[in-house]
Amino acid sequence: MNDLIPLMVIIPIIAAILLNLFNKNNSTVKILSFVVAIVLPIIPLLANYGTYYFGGHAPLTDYGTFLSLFPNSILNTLHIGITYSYGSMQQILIFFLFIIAFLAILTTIGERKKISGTYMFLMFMGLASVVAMLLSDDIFHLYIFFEIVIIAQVGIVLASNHKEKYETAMKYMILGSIGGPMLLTGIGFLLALVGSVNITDIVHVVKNGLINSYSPIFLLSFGLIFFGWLYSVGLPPFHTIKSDMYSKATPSGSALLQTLSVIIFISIGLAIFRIYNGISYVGTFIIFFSLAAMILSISMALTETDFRRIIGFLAVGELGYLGIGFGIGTKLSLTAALFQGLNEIIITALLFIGFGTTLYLSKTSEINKLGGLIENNPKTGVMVLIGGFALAGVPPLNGFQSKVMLIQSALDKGFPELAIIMILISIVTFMTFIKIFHSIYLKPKPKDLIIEDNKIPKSTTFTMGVLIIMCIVLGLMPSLVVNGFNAFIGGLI
Amino acid sequence: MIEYIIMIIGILGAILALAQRDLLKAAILTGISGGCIAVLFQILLAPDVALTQAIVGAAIIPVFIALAIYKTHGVDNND
Amino acid sequence: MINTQLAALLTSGSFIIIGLYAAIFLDNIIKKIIGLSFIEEGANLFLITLAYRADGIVPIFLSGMNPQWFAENSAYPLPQALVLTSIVIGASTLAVMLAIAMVLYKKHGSLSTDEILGDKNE
Amino acid sequence: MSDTYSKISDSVNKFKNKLKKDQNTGDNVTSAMAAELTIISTVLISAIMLRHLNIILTVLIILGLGLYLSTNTPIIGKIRREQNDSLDRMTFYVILTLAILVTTIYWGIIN
Repeated sequence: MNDLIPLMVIIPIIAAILLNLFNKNNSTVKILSFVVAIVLPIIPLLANYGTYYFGGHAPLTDYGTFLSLFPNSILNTLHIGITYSYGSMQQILIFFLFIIAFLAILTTIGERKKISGTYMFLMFMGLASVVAMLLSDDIFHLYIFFEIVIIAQVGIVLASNHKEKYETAMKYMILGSIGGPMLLTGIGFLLALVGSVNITDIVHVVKNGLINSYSPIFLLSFGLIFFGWLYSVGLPPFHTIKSDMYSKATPSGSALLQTLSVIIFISIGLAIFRIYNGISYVGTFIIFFSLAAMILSISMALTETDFRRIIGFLAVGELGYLGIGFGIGTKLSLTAALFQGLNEIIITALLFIGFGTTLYLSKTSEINKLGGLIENNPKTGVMVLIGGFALAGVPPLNGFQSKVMLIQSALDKGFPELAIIMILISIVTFMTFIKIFHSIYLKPKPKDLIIEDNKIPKSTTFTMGVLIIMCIVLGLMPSLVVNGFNAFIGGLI
Repeated sequence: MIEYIIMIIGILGAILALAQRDLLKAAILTGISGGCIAVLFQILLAPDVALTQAIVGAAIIPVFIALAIYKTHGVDNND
Repeated sequence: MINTQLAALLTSGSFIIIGLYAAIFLDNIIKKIIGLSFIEEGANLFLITLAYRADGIVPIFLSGMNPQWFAENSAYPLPQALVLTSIVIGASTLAVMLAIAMVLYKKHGSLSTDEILGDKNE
Repeated sequence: MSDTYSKISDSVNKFKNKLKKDQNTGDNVTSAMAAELTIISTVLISAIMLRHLNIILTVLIILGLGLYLSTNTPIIGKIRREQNDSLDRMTFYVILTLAILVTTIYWGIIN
């Protein structure tokens, strides 16, 4: 039934507000967040596809009388209210997003005795706004939730116990206050030209050539919306601040942060692709910035010494793969990009939580001071190793499937250079991962390193187990997910 | 004619707000330029937005900034 | 004389430029935040100037009006509804930034960006 | 042949003394050189993609890039310094990208 669709956004928001109310007593916060986190993944499976019109404002075609005023103009398909469109792509991504959020909340509950209600509030608010961005078919809706996610991400970073978290949060907000209004001005220019905020209407107007798609205002709106997208996602020049944010949050917090960024990448990226793929050089801009993201972040990751910063840079570099998929713009490359986005969410969450266990034991994240952790927790060591293989694209796991599809689509489109660079960068990613893995687990233990003997909480090992099972299942049977993406993209192009 | 004066006051208020040494004056000038924008919204045929901007831009934002300055009682000495 | 809409566009452009100038060159963190709030206000003003219609009427649909006449000379209500939320967003972002700035002041004892956000390991 | 050998060895030495300040274990230098090689190779390969615009331009750019990258070898030091976490450097690059984005789009319309 269609009215389950908005529930996916309303339930996390209600849960967030309640959690904020019961901030003080610990047990209600734990129970409430646990129950809501379990219930959430079930909703996308039950809701069936279709669109949901808020306030009952169906498109004008359903109103017979009004049409007599404006016969056969574009107005007859005009969407008045906010519409949520729920297709197969949204179902898959939201289902996996809710599972990752459940696992992140489970790890937070497991690791900390005292859970603050506001931290859970921020996690649920970030989750709800990201789901709303994916569902909504309204470009101003994207801007509002873009701003809410900025504040939620800053809150999640501030909830960790890192020393320099305030400086990073401040820099992120300052750059956000430059990126956000530029996105709003871009939307303003688009609104001035088209007059409607609903993306399907804009695409309808642009496709039918009602506006000259090479007019300065239309192109300027592309430039500004593209700039806002660069900020929200962490492509250069924002990759340093974005990876800094990942490195300052708690391990489960940064696992959720990078999931938010990937989903924002997909929702705004699809909006840009649908509206602007008539212009010839949109693909070149996207490919240029994602290549820069891959090259710069891999070179920074290689020469860092704090492993949380290294995985932060790897996560930002992985977004380059998605960018290339969007930049090429064929049906196969878009499906491959969505599949790569889904895999990246799972793998990077596994790596953040996996390496977070070393932080839990040894309280330091400098790889030069660490070593020899393999003998007191071999299980997590092996799980993190499998995560690294998935990141690099080793065959049985899911990273391999999506990277092969991306390389295939690059070759089909006639860009062999992109295929070579993708292979080269994934080899160097594997080398970076092995460097961190060796210096944390395999290197002989330095004398001054004291490792607390408390065991890693069972919930963390359970989370990593579930993530690895997802990697393997998606690796062996990619068609589970790829057919859904294919059907969605088919409707788009 | 009146709208051009309002616009000039708004822009001058913004420039002066950033050039002030004493930050409290900067907060007040931000309020003035926020209020000018509220009147400008009314001239641009958007009465409800003018109301919100008057409350937020001319009252809430200066109070926030003044509170922050009071808490940090900083004077901008090197600018 | 230039008409109201063009003048309002110029004011919103100058607000954005003043804000960008402050975000780049000013060293005091409170002034940087004030500059950033000017950028937000400039973007809102830009949206409202798009909705303006020279010598039109305020977009309130009274019962007796004929919809055809109303649609032809009322200002466009959609951006005005959007700006309502975006003013509040600007204020809340400013509030969060000021809160972080206060904590940074308590930690570093100074308001200048070089000392607070400066790069230690360089 | 020997001058290329001496060029490689002094670039390795340059790495060594450049990385002198922080703890200079073996893998710091190797990972810095790995990063160096990745940058040079990926930048040159992505420069070939300009062949869709026109061929002569790509040849010139690749020669220029190759020359530039091979002469001042430890480019990784410059790249890391360009991307440290200080706010002014970040805002500079942000405003630079915004300006380039808007101008290239406007330049695209005019001609």
